[in-house]
Amino acid sequence: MVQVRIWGSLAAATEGQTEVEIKAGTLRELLDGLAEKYPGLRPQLKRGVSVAIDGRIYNDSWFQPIQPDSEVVLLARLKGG
Amino acid sequence: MALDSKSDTQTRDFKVVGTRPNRPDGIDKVTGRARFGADITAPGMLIGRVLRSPHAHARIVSIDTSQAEALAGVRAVVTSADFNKIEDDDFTADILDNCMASEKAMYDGHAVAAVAASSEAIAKRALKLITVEYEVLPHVTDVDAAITADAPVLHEGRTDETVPAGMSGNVISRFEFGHGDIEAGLAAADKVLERSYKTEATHQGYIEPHACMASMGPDGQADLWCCTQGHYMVRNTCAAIFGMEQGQLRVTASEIGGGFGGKTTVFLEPVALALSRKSGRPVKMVMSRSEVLRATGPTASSSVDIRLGMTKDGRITGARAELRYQGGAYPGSPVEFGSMSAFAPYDLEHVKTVGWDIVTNRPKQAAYRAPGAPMAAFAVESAIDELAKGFGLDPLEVRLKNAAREGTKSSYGVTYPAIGLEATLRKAKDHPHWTAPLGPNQGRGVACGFWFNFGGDTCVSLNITPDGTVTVSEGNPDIGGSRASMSMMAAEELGIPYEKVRTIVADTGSLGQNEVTDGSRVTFAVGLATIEAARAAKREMCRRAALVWGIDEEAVEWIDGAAQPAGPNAGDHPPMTLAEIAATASNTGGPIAGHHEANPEGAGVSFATHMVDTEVDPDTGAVKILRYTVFQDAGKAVHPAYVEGQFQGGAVQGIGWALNEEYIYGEDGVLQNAGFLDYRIPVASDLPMIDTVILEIPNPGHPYGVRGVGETSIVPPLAAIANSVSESAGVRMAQLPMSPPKVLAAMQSK
Amino acid sequence: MQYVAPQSVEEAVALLADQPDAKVLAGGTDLLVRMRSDMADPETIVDIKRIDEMRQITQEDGGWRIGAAVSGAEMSENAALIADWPGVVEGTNLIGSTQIQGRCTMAGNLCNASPAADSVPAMVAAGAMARVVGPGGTRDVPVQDIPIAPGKTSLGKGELVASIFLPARPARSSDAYLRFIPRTEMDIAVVGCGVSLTLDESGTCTDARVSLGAVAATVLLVDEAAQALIGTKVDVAALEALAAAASAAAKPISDKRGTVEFRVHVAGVLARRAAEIAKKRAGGAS
Amino acid sequence: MSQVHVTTTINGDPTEFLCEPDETLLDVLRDRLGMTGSKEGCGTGDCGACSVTVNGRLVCSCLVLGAEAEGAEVATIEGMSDGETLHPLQRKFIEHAALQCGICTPGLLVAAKSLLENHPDPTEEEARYWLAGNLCRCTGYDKIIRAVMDAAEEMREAS
Repeated sequence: MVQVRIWGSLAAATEGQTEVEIKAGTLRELLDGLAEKYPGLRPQLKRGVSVAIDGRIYNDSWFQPIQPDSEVVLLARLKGG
Repeated sequence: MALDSKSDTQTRDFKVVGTRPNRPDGIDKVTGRARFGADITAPGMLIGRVLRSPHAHARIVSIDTSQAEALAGVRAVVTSADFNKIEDDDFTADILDNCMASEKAMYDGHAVAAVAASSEAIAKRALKLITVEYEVLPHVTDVDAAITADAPVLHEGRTDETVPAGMSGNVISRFEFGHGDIEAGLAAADKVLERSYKTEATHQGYIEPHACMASMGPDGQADLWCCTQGHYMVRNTCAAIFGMEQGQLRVTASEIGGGFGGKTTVFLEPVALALSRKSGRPVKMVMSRSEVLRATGPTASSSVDIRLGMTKDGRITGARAELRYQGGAYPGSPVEFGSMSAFAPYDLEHVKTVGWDIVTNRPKQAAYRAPGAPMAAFAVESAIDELAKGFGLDPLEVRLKNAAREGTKSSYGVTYPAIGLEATLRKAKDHPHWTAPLGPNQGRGVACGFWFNFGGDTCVSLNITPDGTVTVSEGNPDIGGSRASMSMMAAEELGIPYEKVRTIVADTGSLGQNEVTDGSRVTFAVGLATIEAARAAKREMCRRAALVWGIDEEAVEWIDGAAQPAGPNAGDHPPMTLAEIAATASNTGGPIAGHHEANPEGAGVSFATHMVDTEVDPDTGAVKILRYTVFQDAGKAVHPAYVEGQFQGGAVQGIGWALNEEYIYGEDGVLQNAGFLDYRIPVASDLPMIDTVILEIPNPGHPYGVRGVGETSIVPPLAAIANSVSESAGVRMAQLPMSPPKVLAAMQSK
Repeated sequence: MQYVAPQSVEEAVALLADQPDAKVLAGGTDLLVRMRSDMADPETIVDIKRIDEMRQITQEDGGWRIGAAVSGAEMSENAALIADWPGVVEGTNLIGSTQIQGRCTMAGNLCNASPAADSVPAMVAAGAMARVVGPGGTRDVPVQDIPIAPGKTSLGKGELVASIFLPARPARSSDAYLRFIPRTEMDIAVVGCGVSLTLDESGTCTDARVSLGAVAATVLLVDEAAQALIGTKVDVAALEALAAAASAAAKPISDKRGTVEFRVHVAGVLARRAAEIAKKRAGGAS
Repeated sequence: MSQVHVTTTINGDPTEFLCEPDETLLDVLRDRLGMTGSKEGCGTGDCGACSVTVNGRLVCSCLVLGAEAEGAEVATIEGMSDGETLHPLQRKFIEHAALQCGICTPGLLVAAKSLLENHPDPTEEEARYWLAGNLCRCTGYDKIIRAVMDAAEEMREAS
């Protein structure tokens, strides 16, 4: 199981929690797990998110491994200027 | 540039990386031979021009193009009828609608039709023959006015699920970040500052207007030349708009005359392709400066409310920001990045940011260097400064006391790895600038800034020529000198002189998908791919040497530009240099290359502290920049001159944003300053030299420790200058730009 | 459209008279900008730069006659002219960039009739005369009578300005021009002020003219401001009175470059500063 | 609208062309003579990217009519180097990394050459005010001014 931090305005879709638990060993399993457990997140997941794993930003790498004790934070999809 | 902390891969002593060689594309650029967007031509080429709405908000009832089509020399006229409707892809549908209005003209300057003719003069005359019947609607251009109950609503049904019910239809999204209990945090403070800050929309201000040339055949195959920050993005976006296969559209990036995020989308390209297909001829389109300002992505204007609590000894106990950004007529202002980055430099127990994305009748925003962050930092860094000085504390000490470090949980939720903020603050404190004497009407200001980095799709192909020179093909347009950095990293990895490598930017037919040149990612991500491509070539060259020596591949290693036996039992074969291996390549298996395709992740963040002295003329309110110093963490400066260039360029864009640049709309919703006369970017005589101090706290996610530096430098200047003016003019300016009339009025009412 | 480049003043006058919609091209730094933005679409362009007489800077009756085709850059290279009329030359040299200075002319700046024209306040303060030639012959007109409204002049059909005359200077006279712009270069004046004055041996101001730009529909000649100087040693009190008179005369609008309050206040500030420079140049005690 | 026939000299080469009466010298250089070194950044004389010299005088070619070039001496960026030998300013701009995107570089080089012909030993402030009409958005002008001062010194020593 992995602890995932959800940003404040999405908490409405996770019964008000900003920390949720998802069974996942990779980034893909995490995203699919979130969509499965919290359908309210799907519009934002479709719009795109970035995921910080132990302080480093991942945008797309499905098979990026996630350790059970990793710090996992959901972020708005990063784009630059 | 000593490395400030050690880790295995970054302790090597670099031979090429860190030096200042001349860039490979320099000669063309100083002789006028370099080919930018508007320099491209083709036989039989037509000229395209766009007809733009004079109204800020109007329904397009009808467009009569018959007279224009009848004019001799006109070969094609297009309107939104010439594009197919895009279903369930709001992102692309908005881009197309912005390139060519469908039901409504959403802002002054919005494209409503376009013609292609055999000459510029005929095209201009044809535009005057197109009659558009508009039903003018009420408009709104101010971010706070746009969300009042009686404000005209631009779109139906675009508000997303994050927005509470009952709000104006112009409110598109709501973001919230942070942790802890704000009210408890603020209660623990000795003083709570509540203040609102406003900034006007500004433009990236690149000197090269948008330009492209399209050539589309009846068989659906097409070629496109354009100045862009990402020709693969242009290919994919145009393919989606035309419903064509991406492989059928080849896009070649010309040299780009500046972008800063403003050329990370398309404005002309789909229109040029449509005109080319309809006329059967190549069509060239070049924007005028007023079209660039009226109709291509400025960044958002902002309205930010801050509540900040601080103890007498300078500890921030609670921090709250409410950010309202308007990003023009379509969803997508960078308010989420403003909300995430606002308090990012600080270690806060109780922090909360709420961001609102709002639409108004203004041109569709595009990213502008660390999009969303400068406006947020202007509010936060001004508030911290005001509170610190209210307690009589040293503004640098207060920032050091609250600075985020390794292990700090950031305001956007991520726990930081090794970061360089504290190092920049200490470097600033020890720098002679901090203690230099000041005269009358002079003041010194400091501010911190931060920006993210990310990887993104990247492809590099590295080829060894028969004579042993190296060509590197990458897919990211080079704005600030990245071709030099790629050649340096390739030379470093291969152990050969920099002059032996030539790097070019290849078209979309030559490499796999590449992310846009933005997000300060190129030196990081493309550099990583270049290094991996060089390593692949080294492995192949070692294999060839092993074949020649009849020994096992594993027994060969690459040292100082040559393959050599890995140890005594591998035989005492003399080293084979790259040139020798290249000369016999066709005998040992064929041409030698290395390539690397990846979506490199693990980019680091880059922090900065800026310090600026200003002098104010008490009689006129004019603010003069006396001295400016940038302290920023680059992880590893591959080419120090171009790292300094990013620091200086970002700081000066910040100076323009702080003092003079703004979009000025009249009551009629028409842009009043669509030109470089009254959209005032800094000129050479406005500025002192911009001093730079590069810090190198390595990013563990890159073999050489590289961090992206391109964007952070625009984040601190707005606040640093405002904090300096609070000393030199004795007034706290909470609105940008700090134009002389505003500063004078503030001083007079002091 | 047609482009013609007459070789003589008479030829230019004839062309302007019988062409229905003709415009004079001197430096072109205003005309070409207006043509590009479709704010001007003349049928005929009459380029006066091939008329030798209009390219001369000559001394006349102790003063200076400056041809209508003389560029700001050429004026900045004439040391004797600068010695006599530093304010007029610096006013013209503040128009745009070095590149603009290579083209723009005082007569063009005058006839473009912008209230914020940089060379006009200094010319008005100098008491300059515009030599107008046309079908009806030649007449000399005070420069302040040429512009009558933004973009409109008092010139009749077929008339053009052939040269500007700067009068002779009595001893201990000088002038200065200052403008306020938000940047340090390249902007249109938010406020402009030209001051010309003469001192007697004791340092008392015997004659003065003060002119303001960008604070009304045309450049203003402000008599009350001049009266505040005449008869004084141009001391602090006189300078304060000058500033007050200048601010009182200013009738500006608020626009994208400045507010009413700002322009009124800064008109006084520039008048005082320009007068101090003119006084010092005229040999007065600083 | 009949076209104007113009005989002129560009970078020392006798040149003839036809152009519209209202066509600018910049458009003639770029679209008729294939000399795309001069750039259009604004078309209104506010950015300097189209700087050339006409009869030795630094001007914006977007504010000069092609017809006005009759009998004139026009010098553009394409004429600044001497065969394969770069002008000292061109060399110093590369050495000092005084350009990033490079769109403003041709105009700045022509303007800086004109500066040094008129003021061989300019102060930093004189250089900044002379070049104030050449907008650059990438560099913040620091390295440009350093390159110009360095080239000025080298040219003074050589002369």
